[in-house]
Amino acid sequence: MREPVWEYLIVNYLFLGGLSAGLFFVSALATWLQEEGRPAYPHIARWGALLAPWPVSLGSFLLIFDLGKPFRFWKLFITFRWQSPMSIGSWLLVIFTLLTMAYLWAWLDPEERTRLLNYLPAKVRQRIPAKAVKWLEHDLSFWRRELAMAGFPLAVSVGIYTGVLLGAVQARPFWNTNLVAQMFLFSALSTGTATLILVRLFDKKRPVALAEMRFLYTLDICLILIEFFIVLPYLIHGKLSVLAVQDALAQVLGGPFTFTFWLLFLGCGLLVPLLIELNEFKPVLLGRGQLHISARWATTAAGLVILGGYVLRYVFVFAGQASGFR
Amino acid sequence: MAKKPTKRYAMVLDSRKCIDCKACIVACKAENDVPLGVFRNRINVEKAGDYPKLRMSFDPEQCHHCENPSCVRVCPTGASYQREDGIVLVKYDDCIGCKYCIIACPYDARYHNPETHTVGKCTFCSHRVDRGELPACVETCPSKVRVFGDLNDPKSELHQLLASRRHQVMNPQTGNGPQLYYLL
Amino acid sequence: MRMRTFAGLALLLVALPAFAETKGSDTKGKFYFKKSCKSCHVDGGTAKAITPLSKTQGQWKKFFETGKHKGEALSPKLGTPEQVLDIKTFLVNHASDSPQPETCGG
Amino acid sequence: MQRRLFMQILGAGTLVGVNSACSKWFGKRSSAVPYRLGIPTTCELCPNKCSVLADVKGDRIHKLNPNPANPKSRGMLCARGNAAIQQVYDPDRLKQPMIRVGARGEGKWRTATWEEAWDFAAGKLKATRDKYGPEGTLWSSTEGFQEVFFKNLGLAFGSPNIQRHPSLCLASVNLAYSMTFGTVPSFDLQKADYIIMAGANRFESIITPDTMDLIGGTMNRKAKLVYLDPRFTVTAAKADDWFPIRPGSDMAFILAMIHVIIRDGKHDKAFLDAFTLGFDQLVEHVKPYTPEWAEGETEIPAAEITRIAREFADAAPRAVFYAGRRSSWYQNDFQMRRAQAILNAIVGNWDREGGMVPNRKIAKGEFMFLPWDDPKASRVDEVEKDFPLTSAKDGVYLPLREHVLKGQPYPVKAWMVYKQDPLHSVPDQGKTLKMMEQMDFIGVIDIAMSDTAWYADVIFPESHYLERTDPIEVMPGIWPAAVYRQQVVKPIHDTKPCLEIAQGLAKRLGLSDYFDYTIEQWVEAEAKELPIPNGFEHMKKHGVVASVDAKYGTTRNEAHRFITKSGKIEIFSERLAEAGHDPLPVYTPQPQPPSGKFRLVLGRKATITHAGLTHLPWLNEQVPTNDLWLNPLPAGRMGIRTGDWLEVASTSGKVKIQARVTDEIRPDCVFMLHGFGKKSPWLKRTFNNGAADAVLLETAWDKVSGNAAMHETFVSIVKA
Repeated sequence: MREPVWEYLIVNYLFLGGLSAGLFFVSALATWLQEEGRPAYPHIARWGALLAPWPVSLGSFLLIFDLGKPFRFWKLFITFRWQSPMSIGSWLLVIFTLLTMAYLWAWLDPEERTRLLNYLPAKVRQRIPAKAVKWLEHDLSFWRRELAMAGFPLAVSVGIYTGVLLGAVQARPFWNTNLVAQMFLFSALSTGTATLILVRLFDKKRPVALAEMRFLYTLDICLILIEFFIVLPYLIHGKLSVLAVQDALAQVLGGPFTFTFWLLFLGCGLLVPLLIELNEFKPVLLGRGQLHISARWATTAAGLVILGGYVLRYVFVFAGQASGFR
Repeated sequence: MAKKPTKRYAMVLDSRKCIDCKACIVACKAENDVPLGVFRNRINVEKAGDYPKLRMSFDPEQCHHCENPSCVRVCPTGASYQREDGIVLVKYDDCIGCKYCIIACPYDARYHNPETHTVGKCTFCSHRVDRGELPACVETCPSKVRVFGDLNDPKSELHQLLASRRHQVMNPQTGNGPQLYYLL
Repeated sequence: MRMRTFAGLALLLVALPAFAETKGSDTKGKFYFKKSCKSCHVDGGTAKAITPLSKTQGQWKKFFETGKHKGEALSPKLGTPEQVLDIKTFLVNHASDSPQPETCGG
Repeated sequence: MQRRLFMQILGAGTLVGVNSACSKWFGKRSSAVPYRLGIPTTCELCPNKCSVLADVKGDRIHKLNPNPANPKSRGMLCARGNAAIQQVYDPDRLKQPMIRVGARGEGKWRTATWEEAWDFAAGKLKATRDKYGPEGTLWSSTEGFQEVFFKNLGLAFGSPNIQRHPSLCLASVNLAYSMTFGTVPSFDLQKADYIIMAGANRFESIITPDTMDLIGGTMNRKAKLVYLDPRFTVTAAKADDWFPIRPGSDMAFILAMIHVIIRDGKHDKAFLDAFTLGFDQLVEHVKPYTPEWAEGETEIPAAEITRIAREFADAAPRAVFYAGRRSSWYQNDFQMRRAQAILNAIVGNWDREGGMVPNRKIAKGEFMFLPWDDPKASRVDEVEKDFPLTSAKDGVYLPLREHVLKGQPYPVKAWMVYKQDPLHSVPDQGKTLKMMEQMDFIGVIDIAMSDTAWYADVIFPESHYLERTDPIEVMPGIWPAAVYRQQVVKPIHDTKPCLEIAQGLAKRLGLSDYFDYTIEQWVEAEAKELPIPNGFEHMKKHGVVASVDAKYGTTRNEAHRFITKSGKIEIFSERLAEAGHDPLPVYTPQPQPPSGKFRLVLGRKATITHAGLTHLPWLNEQVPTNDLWLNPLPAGRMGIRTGDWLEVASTSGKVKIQARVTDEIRPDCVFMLHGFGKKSPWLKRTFNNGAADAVLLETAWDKVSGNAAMHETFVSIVKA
């Protein structure tokens, strides 16, 4: 083979699926963490909930579009094959997407729900029984927390799954390690966090609060550090592994993907945002004051994290397919 | 009551006899209507040395019809399956074209059919085998590199070759249990 | 045109190597040989099988010089005098010591 | 007795069995599509004539499989044979007669009915005959089962100028072995223990059964293979020893081998005494040809030559210096072949297991048709005068072209071409084009729009071999066979077999009396005398009658007369001396390329032999274009890298081609594959793709046989 058969559609899908998982995870975390019985970071939680369903839906659409026979995608759902990560994954995606939708619904205010109803053409709207319309006004805020709790494992699963999809392929030594799944998970969470940083910074109606930024920064710094702790062992481990894996690593250690991997992923995607965020965080760390919020730096860092997440998937999808046993 | 022993189809290849003439490749294309640009079998060429001390060797390869086929394992719809006699096939009607199996094959034996948009692969010419003929590549081979047969039949030429000649499989570390045996 | 044909003919006579028998027609000779001689001279026939290779050029020439086939005159026996000449040409041209390099196909 | 000799092939029972098995299989899927397995016929994609069983699904040929009944094809079908289906279903094949309307080569055609095409061509041929005589027409063809009809039409028309292909092929081999042994033997590679091959790249240019026997022999029996070639071919890769010999010096290597064998007294004295003539002259003749001398010529170390000569003689009689099928390369090719033949003779491998074996034949009948008057004029190539030893019936292609271009000794103004593409098969395309330009009429019979067809005035589309029935062909050999080509499917376009095309012309030329028969009558007459009962039925059912046991030693008795002047194997040839040639092979060094120039060498690949095969999709995707092989040494000097565009020029022409820098060729040679750089847009995969070797090749021929010498061209290379 050696010519890649999974290309940008799959890269995008892996990225978008991860992004949704990240958005949901952070949002759910923000919901779960409480202060005086209320979500500690409601704006983060709400934005996360509003955004989470869309990337994964788009990603799933791309995934179907990438099929040789897109109109046969339903065949995925008449079978369940526990040995096939893709079979597991497609069920997982459906459940996760439905859950994010429900979660989003729960985060909408009743007026917003009614407003949404008004977008429907009059003809359709008139057919909806009044009882159902009335139901829109129910307070669902209680369900937010329940759904967040239920969604944690699903979000983590989706994050991991995108990595497992690749990692479970023993034919591609570049992928065939559990570190890939973990890297994809933490990268997913990190891109979710970064997206929320961006969103909060651009939310002019409810300007971002210091506590929120601190929460997001803390989270992101942790995630990036974890990613480092995964990537470095991945490389060291690979170099110490069997020949096929060593050969596969040549893709990023002196091969076609070296530049992309080191400069764009490790450098721009992890190290630079980490340094920026640490720098912003420095006063807190040194106990000399408050977190410094520079919109420009924060935007840069978040943007780079998202870019890094994308590049990670790009490198893995293409380098992995180019690796093999010969 | 003794159970009728099942067949286990496999292939023995004597690569030293391969002259890279491509007869197997073209015969396969004709027999199986394989579109242009994709192949069910191939001949790997290895070159070494500097003028005038040169070496060149050829290894024909196709689906190894593995004992534990990773392609079958990853298939999300069950389109990829293995027959009782070991032949790994694709049910074209069930294939959604996700290409996961292509990636999952350590021997790069599968391809995406640009005409049907499903995945194609060597079938050991199961339709010929089922009517008692040899796979097209085996039959057509000018230098008779390939011997096809039933591993479980002690009388088969294949069985006897494996019993009497040193041989190896390609990349056994894949864990797939490949069933193309290369004579040494 | 006549001149050209004549020139061609003259050239043919000059050009042909000494050991080829040129007077009759090789093509016709083969035909009449098969028709007249092969009817008897074949495996399982009434006479011994004969091919042009059965004799050398000299032997064939000598045979035709005698003009006799088992005591009978060659001409009415094997055909008209022209046909006998054709047969002779064919046999001499393909005798066992004739230069007849093998060819490829055809 | 006779019966035992001939194989009862497969037996009808097997075929019936297979048929019922398959109907069961296909019955399950779709009973609407009748599936017949195995209509026996004979492949036509190269000269090997392998036996084929055609699978037909409905009315479409699905697959061609090897027919194991023919021992010569050794139960195989190569890539080309498998790809034959694509000739039949080629959307760009010739589908109906066409008459040119634009200028020659402009590509403007009108489709015509057969009557129109025949009338047109016959009119032109008659006009030429009226003006220049029948000798003003040239009839050229490549061998094929129906070539006989084309040839006969030319002869019956009265033209002496029947130009066959051997002088582009192996006329020099045939002549050299004929002049030595009185026949061209086969080489028993199935049993040989020591084989020396010079350039006959047997693993890439497949010859049955030699290729199969050689690979089986070298790999299973560990027979030794010594291979000489300026190029590292697949054969070189499989050989025990490969020497990139200096081009043109093969004869020096052979003479030195003879020298060593005689010096060491390893020749077969008893055989030489009993069967050969002129050994004493040879002893004197080879004295100066020492291995040390040969080292200087061949660049092969003297010690290696000595070793090989000794191993060769020790392995004899199971040792052969293989001649095989190969075109000629240098102007001394005949003499080099003679040296080979003599080398083989002195070790006594004649008619022995593992040696050289005179061919046996299968007897077949002959259809008797009315003979015509012999052509009155002599040949335009003056072969009788200039090449008295060579086969006058085949002619000499390159000298012929020179004569036609000069109009000497008489003008030739009409050209009929059958199954041949002279623009690619004859060196120096520019000259061939000039020859075409001066023709008043060109008619082509072919299955595809070859470059030559592209320049023709009228095109007769021939039915493909799978669409027609051909005469029975006898293939002589150690395992002789007679093969039959029968129609597998009806012609899918408005095409006709050569016989019918010839008959249509004959009718209009007033020659119908000579073609008053059908192909069935012809085949029946041939089948009648096959050594098998119900020959015709047998052929229809099995396609082959063959002898499966080899027979050795039939000519090794004192009474045997070799078909030579002396009746002996002629080491010394009086006939050669009489014709003014060296009676024993004398070595003259061949010119080497001046600095800055390279020798263009040719060769084949298993998927490409004839120029017409390169555009078949399945073969083309294996080798999509050609490039120029160049050794890294000169390439480095000239700053050329793989993929660079080069302008390659000889005195004949100039081409643009991409470079392939590779160790697999001598630094003083360059190589390119045949069959690319086509001018005919109908061959869309090779049209303007790559370069044509025929453009570069210069006009040179072997002095004795007149065979085109293909390796005499030096080219210069610059980056384009």
